Amino acid sequence: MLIEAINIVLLGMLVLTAFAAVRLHDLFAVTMMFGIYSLLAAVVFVVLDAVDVAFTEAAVGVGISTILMLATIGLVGRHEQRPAHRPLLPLLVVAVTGAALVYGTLDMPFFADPAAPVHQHVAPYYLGKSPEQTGIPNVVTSILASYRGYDTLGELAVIFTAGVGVLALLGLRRRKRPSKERPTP
Amino acid sequence: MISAQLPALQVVVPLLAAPLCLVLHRPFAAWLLTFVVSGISLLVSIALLGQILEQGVIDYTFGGWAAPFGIAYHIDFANAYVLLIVTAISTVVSIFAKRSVASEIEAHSQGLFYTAWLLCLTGLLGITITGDAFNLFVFLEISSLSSYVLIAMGNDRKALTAAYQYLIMGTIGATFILIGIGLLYMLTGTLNMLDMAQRLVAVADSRTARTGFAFLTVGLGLKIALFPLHLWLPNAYAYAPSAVSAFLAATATKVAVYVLLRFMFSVFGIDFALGAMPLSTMLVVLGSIAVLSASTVAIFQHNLKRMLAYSSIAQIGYLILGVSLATPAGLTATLLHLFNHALMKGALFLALGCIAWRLGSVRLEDLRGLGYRMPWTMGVFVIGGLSLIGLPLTAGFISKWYLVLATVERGWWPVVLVIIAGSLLAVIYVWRVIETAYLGKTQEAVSGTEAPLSMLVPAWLLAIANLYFGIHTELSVGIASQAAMVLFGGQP
Amino acid sequence: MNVAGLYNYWIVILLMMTGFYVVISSGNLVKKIIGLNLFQASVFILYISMGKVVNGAVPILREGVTTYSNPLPHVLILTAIVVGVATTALGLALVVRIREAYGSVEEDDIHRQDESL
Amino acid sequence: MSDSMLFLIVLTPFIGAGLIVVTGNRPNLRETISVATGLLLLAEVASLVPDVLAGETPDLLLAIPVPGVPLALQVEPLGLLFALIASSLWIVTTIYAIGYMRGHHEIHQTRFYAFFAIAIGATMGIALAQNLFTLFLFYELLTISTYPLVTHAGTPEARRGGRVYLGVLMGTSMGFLLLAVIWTWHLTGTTGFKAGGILAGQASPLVIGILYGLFVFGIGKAALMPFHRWLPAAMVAPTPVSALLHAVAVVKAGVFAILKVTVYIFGIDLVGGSTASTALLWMAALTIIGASLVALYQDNLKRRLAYSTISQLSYVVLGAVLANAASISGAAVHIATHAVGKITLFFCAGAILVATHKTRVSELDGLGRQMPLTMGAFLIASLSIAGLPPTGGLWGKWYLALGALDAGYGILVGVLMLSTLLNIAYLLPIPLRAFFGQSPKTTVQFNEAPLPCLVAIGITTAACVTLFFFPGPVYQLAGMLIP
Amino acid sequence: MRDNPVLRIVAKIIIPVILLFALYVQFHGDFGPGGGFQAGAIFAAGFILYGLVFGTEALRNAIPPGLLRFVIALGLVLYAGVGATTMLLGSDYLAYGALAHDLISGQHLGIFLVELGVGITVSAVIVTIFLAFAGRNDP
Repeated sequence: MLIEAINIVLLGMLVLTAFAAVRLHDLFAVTMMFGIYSLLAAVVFVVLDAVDVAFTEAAVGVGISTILMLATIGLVGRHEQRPAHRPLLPLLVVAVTGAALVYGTLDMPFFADPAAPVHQHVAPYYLGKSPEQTGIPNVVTSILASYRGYDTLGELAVIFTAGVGVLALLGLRRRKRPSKERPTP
Repeated sequence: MISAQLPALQVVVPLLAAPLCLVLHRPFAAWLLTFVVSGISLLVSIALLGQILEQGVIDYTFGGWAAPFGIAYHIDFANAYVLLIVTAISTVVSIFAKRSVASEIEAHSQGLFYTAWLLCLTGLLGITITGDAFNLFVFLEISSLSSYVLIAMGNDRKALTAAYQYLIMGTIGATFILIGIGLLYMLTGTLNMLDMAQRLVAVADSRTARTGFAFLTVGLGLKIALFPLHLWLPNAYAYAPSAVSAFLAATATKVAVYVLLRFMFSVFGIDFALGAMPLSTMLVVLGSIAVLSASTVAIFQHNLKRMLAYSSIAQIGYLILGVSLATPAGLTATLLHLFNHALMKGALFLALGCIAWRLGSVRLEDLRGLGYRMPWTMGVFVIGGLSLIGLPLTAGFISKWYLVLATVERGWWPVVLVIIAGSLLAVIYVWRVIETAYLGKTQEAVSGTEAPLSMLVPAWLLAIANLYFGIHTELSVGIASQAAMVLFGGQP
Repeated sequence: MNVAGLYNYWIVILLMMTGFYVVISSGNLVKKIIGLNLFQASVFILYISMGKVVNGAVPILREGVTTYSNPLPHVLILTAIVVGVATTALGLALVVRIREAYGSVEEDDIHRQDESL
Repeated sequence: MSDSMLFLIVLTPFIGAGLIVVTGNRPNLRETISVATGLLLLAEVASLVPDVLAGETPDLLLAIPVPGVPLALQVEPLGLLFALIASSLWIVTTIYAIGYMRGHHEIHQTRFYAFFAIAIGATMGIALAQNLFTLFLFYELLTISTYPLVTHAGTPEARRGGRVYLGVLMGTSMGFLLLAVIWTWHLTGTTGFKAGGILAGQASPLVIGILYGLFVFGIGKAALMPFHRWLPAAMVAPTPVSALLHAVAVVKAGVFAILKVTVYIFGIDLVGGSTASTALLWMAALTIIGASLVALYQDNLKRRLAYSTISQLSYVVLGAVLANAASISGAAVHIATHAVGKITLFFCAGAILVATHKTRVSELDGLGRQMPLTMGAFLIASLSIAGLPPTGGLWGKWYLALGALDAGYGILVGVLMLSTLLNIAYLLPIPLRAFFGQSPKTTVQFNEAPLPCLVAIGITTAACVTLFFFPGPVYQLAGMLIP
Repeated sequence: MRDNPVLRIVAKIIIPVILLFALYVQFHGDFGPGGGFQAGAIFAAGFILYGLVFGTEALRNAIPPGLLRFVIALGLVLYAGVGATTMLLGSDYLAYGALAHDLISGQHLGIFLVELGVGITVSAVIVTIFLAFAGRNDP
């Protein structure tokens, strides 16, 4: 169970990073923590045989997202105001949500159990049929681009939307000091 | 041949139009494209409804892969009905948008505005039409992201904070939905809703299933703005561009309600959703609080768009009450109100859009004497308002008739009182406006004339629709009850 | 009952809730977005965990390998990651605009300014 | 033929309203149209009389908004009686209004005449409603179309009055009446008015009782206490409005609706037997006495008349709830006699206002010598309200008393007597002070009101007396209610 | 750092390599990990590096906004267009089989095209976002 051991270690490190992100108030450090978190997550994905996901998480989490956050911090300042009061309501909400999830796990198939329904119903079809139906050994790609290609079209539309949104909100023209929006009458 | 491809076209046409719109970039061209595409989608949805009337349900598979291995559309009365609502509203409002947007958004970002509009339409249609749980999530995000953009384009800086707040709550909701879908997938190994429903029967009585259902409900509750998850809605509707307020208020929450119904009735099944779980009681309580509290808050609003936003929260309360009855009659009432409320809120928001176009403000104080300066616009507002109150010969009355009747059948008298109290509160907040507009002392300084025809016509279209569907209800009631039966039938 | 097989999920839940907590407790608009990312990244781990099969291999078919891990969750998460980054970009763009309009990215300041108007 | 006539009757006033708006900028033409519409309407209504006397009840289906809940019209004796009263008095009032509005230099006169016509249209709809839904529809339409008339002046006071008016009327109708209608439909699967009622044997006595209560209080236009506040509030309206709508059309629509519900939904046997009826009887009796007492202390003439109306309306409610042949026809007759009497009083009040700008009873001393005609009419009308010969007011009370005795409520006869005394106490002093009181030293010479006003007053006063000698036609229609 | 010669030289050498690697990832996705999205991200990274080293102005001048909008749209149109084509060819939306005489080669062609579409739009969007944020930096 070497995998399991590695897994536990990695997850432990993830927990530490996450807690650090909560405690820290220097946004620059928080962003760094997030970068590390994504990197660790990517490693976890590799351990769990999800190389494509790992690749993407590395490119996005460690790359794009982190850069974006840094760019933003550069524009808006890096120091977070300490919350005046102890946030009890959020703690409660989180506790309840977490409890619900733990409750939900109790009837879950065990981790990595080959008998789990997910491994019985649809997935085997892909693993079995992909070669003769699409001629592509990387099943992830064949599902992504063919079996569930329509999802990927939607995903592309989401990216497109983000692009449109950023263009609408920030624009490409370099503008001098941005004029304040008209305040409410 | 074309008729066989309609389900795909319903979503793909606006999706393909969006990039074109981005390239066109010119305000007029972008608007024209949006209008035409909305119109085409409307025709498609009508054709789909026609097909369903003939042959019952329609199934469509993507990439030639049979469900559950590929992504499949499954269209029945329920979602064909919602498709019709969304496309119709988009068409009417897009006519209105031309002048309204021109006055509220700088020329160089109008192209982007309409692109976002088309994407939002795509998303809403995709959510409604799909039969695949994860595909639903993807299109949910398309519509969400584009609506954040649309809202943020309002010309008040509060629009930015409103959009941000919506983005945070909406994304939390989406993530909850993702968790819920994940748990369901874990139990059933499939993402196709039909397949899921069949395989869920065996494992329904498991803690995982209950948790999955709970997360889906909360996540959708955020999208529906179900009390107490409604905090994002008032500012979002109040500070978005007028056309966007009208479009989203009439469609976005409706679609979310539809999704909730789809999961409750078609995937989990009525017994699991409302029988085994204490959900029914919870919904009654939340719905009642929503109706009473939101209507009361609406009375004290001075920004009329904000007032209508709170009224929307109250109306969502009605929808939820109808669901909580867990009877075909109740469900019919909900679906019927889905449609009628789209009509009345659309009309009201368009009227406010005309007012904003003319006065640059929608604050109650500024409406003094407007009844004489903008008689046609105020006419729309009056009709919409009466429909909101639920007076006879308006669509609102039909909704209320069915809702009260369903409640009486169930013998839930306290709920009946809540509904009545709600409409009495509506009388108050609608009449505030009418009284100010017609009896308020006019300040001679501002000389106002009517809004342009391109804005009045769509507004009146909706106003007349309010009256038409208050008298001839074969269509609305007919389809709504059909859809309710389909949902009760269990299979989507 | 034997819960040894569930520890993995529980840790993931802990991670999710940490992210969720950051979103709803922090008053800083940027940190909220970071929290959102933590939250979603943890959900991704949940999905990927359910795809793992003991002694399974990377789902890239090749000779001599019989058991592969489940590729479907991988696909879903690939999509979800993209959706996530899109949301992040949009959210941060909003934050930048808010900063320009209000001169602050702290919820309390912004509320105060809106009240004062 | 007479089927389509029903639709014409409802439609005519609306067309009239349209024409009035079109010709708004030419007052003479506008008012000619107004009168012409009235005459046409009366002719149309009258054309139905033969059929109804022949025992026919023509009906007409307009639309079916909700399956099983049609929008339909039908004429029956009571409705015809009500339609006749309203349409004929409309003509008189229009003539009066011409004099009043001009003499008083009112603003927004076109709006006034237009909504007035719409209100009459709604009244016709109520009179000819074939089922509860149609009734409810026109009931609400009447409320809304009279709102602009009540708030005509646009002053803060008028707006306040308008809020009370709308609040009470819509609150009761939406809160109770609509619920009652839907509940009835739920119980019986129909909302149609049917001789003998539709609810018999459909529900437990308790439910019947609650339902009847919902109806009686839900029809707020009947101004049964404690839902009477809107009527005094409505007195901020111009006098013609108070005269026709708040002495005849609106309030009578209320009591008419109660009568109709009693006779055609519950059936008199059901109501007579129901437990709720006793409670309602006392509520009505209380209103009769209470409102009269309040009226005693009103110095504002119109407010005093308003409270008098509240008290008189409960006569009709009383008749309805007693639910026997005599009391029902007594109620029906009272609708007619009170209508002419009270409208005369309001006309006089308006005439005084136009001529002297006086609104308070205490200011009227000695006025009789300057406005003899007006005050004479006032005297006769007062007698009619009090129910004394030689005026028609007598008959309504007479049959009500009989009904009370038939139902074994001797004490109610006492109530009627007491209220008669109170009527005398709060009405007769007014003409008496006018004729014999000392006029204040300021010797300003007032003239009679404008001619149109006097003509109108003359007609209605004559009607008061005529009804004493020839109550036949009215009673004949009323008698047909309970075969 | 813009006037640091070493950096500029290194960048000049590295950027082409990055772009090449991106292309490799783009087209190798069928066999190993990788695909349009990752490729697009890497491809964009090349441009971003260019922008960081030679200044966003230079980058902005290199790609006019109109072109950027066009490229963003292009990828999506390509993807959706493939679907439309298969539809016109009489089979379901995105049923690649219709693109060629036999299923396998049809699948290959279709997947190649849609992955390309993904790559194009993703890279263009990322560059856009970078420019948009950077554009706010200028004093």
